[in-house]
Amino acid sequence: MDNIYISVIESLIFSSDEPISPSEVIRAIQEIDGEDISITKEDIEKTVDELNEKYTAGERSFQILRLANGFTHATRPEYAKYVGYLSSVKSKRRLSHAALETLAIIAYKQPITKPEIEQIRGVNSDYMLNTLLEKNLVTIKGRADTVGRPLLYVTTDEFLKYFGLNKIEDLPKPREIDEIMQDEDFIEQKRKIMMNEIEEIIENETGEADNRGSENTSGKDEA
Amino acid sequence: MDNIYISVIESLIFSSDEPISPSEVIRAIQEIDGEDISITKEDIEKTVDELNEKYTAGERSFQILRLANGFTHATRPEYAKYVGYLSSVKSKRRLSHAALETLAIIAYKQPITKPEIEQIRGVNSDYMLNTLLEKNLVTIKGRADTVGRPLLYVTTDEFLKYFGLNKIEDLPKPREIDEIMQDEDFIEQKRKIMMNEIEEIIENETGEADNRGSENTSGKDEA
Amino acid sequence: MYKIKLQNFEGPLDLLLFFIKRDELDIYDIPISYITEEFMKYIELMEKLDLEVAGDFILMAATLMQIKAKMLLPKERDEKGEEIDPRADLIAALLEYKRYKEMAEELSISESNQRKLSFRGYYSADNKEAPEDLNLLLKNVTLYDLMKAFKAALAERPREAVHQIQRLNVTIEEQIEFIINSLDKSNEISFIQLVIEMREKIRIIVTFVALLELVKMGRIGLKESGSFNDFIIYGLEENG
Repeated sequence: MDNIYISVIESLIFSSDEPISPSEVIRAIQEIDGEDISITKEDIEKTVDELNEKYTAGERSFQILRLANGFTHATRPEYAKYVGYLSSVKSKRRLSHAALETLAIIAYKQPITKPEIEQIRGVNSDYMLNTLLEKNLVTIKGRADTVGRPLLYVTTDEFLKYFGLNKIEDLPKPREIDEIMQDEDFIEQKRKIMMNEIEEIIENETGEADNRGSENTSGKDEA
Repeated sequence: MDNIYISVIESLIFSSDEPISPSEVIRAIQEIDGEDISITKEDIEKTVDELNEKYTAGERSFQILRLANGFTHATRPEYAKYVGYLSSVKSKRRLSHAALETLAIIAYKQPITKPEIEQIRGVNSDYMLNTLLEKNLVTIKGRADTVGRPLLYVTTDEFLKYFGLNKIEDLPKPREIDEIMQDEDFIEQKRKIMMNEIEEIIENETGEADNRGSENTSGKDEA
Repeated sequence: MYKIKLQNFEGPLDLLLFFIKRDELDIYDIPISYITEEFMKYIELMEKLDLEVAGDFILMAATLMQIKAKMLLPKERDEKGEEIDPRADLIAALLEYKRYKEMAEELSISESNQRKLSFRGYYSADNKEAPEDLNLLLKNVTLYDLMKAFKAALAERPREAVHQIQRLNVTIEEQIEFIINSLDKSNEISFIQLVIEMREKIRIIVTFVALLELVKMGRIGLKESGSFNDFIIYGLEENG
C-alpha cells in the first residue's frame, strides 16, 4: 500500500463515532476509491503504528489506541488530570434535564413548596432543589401557611440574568409557547401535496406530457 | 508562557467535545497547576497557531478550528468524502430554504421579535421558529420593550458551530440595498446558487446519503 | 391557461420575486397591473382547486390591488412636495426580503462547507483522572472522626443555662442552606466555626445532620483540620 492513505486512515479513526475496525477502514476507502484499491488489514495496522510514531516524534498529546473493537484516538494518560478536570466542570455546568424541569416548575409556579414541586414531578426533588440553590438560580423566601409550614422557593435575580429577563413576568407565557410549538408539520405537508396537485392539473390542462409526468415539482431534480 | 503548555493545551482542545474557549483552557491549567501560572488568551491563540503549523508540517488530516468562540479539532475538508461515507447513515438533513431564510433574518437582526421576522418574510413563521428552536440554532432571550412585549430571538453557539463561524461578527455582511439594485439580474446570486448546487451534487455522488428532498433552492429558476 | 410551474414559495414576497426574476422585470419600476394579474391567477388557481389560500397570500393580493388603484389616482405628495410612489413600501419590502434571501444562500454555502468537516467522534477512551471525588475524601475522614468532632463542638460551645424549654424552628433544610451560605463566603469552614455561635444543642444536632445530608449528596467534602477535634468542610461546587 502506498502511504497516500495514511491521512485518510487517520481521518477515519479520528472522526469515527466508535473505535473503528481495520475492515471498516478498508471498506470506507474501497467504497470511495474503488474496489480495486488493494489494502490489507496489515497495511492498516502498520499505518497506525506509523501514525503513533509520528505522534510521539511530534510530541502530540494524543495517540491511537487499539481497543477490542478497533482503533480510536485518545489523549495520553499524562494529561488525565487536565482532561478529568474539564469533564467534571462540564458535567456540572450543564443543567440536567431534571434540574431544568424543576427550575421551570419553580419559575412558573413560584412561590412554591417542595411537596408541590414533587407532586408535579412525581419524584423526590431534594437533590435538584439543592443543585438549583447551589447555582443560585432559586432561593428560599419564607414559608407557606400550610401544615408543616414548608419553605417556599422562588427564582433569583441570577435566574433572570441567566435567561435574559428583566422581570419574572417576562417569562414566555404558556400560550406563547403553544403558539410556537403547535404542530404545523401537517400544514406544511398539506401545502406540498397541494402544490403538486396544482401542477399536475396545470400540466394536464396544457396538454403537455412532459417527462416529469406525475413526479412532483419540488427540487427532486438533482437526484 | 513557556511552551511546556503546548501539549496540555492540545490535550484540552482534543478532549473537549465542544469548542473550548481560551478562558476555559486557562482555568483548567490554573486549576490543576496553580493560580500563579501566568498564561494569557494571546498565549493560547499563539499556541493554537503553532499547533496548526505543526499539523500542516506533519500532514495531519485534522486541524484546530476557531468555532463558536472556542477551539476544536476537525478534519480537513479534503477527507470529506471518506469521513462522509462513514457518517452517511446518520447524516443529518440540510436545513430547508425557509429555515435558512428565517435564520438569516434572526442572525443579522438579533435580538428580533417574531412580528419583525414575519414582516420581513411576509409569512407566518411559527413553524420555522419552532424548527429552529428545536434544532437549538436559535433561542429566546428576554422580551422587547415594544407594545405587547414580544419575545426576542437570538442565535446560539450551535448556530455558530453549524455554519463554521467563530463569532457572530464573522457572518458575511448583507449587501446594501443599492448593491442589490445595481445587480438587476442577480447574476452573482445565480452563480452562487449554482456553485452550491454543483457542490452538493458532487457531495451526493460521492456517496453521502442526502435525503434533503423537496426543500432545496433549485428549481426555482425554471419556469 | 398558460403554464406556470408551481413551486413551494416561501410566501407572497417570494412569489413576487419569482415573477420579477422570471419575467425580467425592473424591481424599481414594477408593472403593477401585470404583476397583480399574475398574482391573482395564482390565487384563483388555488381557489379553483378548492385549496385553502393562506392568509398571507390574500393579504398580499389586497395590497397589490390597493396599489393598483392608487396608481390610477393623482399621486400623493410628501412634506417636501415630492410624489409618493404607491409602490414604494412594496418595493422596500421586496428588497429587504431579497436581502435576507441572499443571506440564506450565503448560509447555505457555509452549511455545505461545514458539512465537509467532521469532529472527533469518540471520546470515551480519553484518560480522565477524576477530580477528588466523594469516596476519596471520605478516606481521610471517617464517621468516627465526624462524631468526635461533633462531640467536641458540643463541649466547646459557650455554656449558657437554658431555663425554658422552647420549640425551636430549625429544620435540616434550613441548616443545609445555612451551611451552603457559610461556604459561599469562604469555600472552607471548620465545623467549630460553623456552630460556634449556636446556643441550642438541638440546632447543632440539626446542623450536624444537615452536614451528613450534604456529604451524602456529594455537595460538600470533609477533611482533617489541624485540630483533632475539628474538621474542615468545603464545597464541591465547580469553582468554590
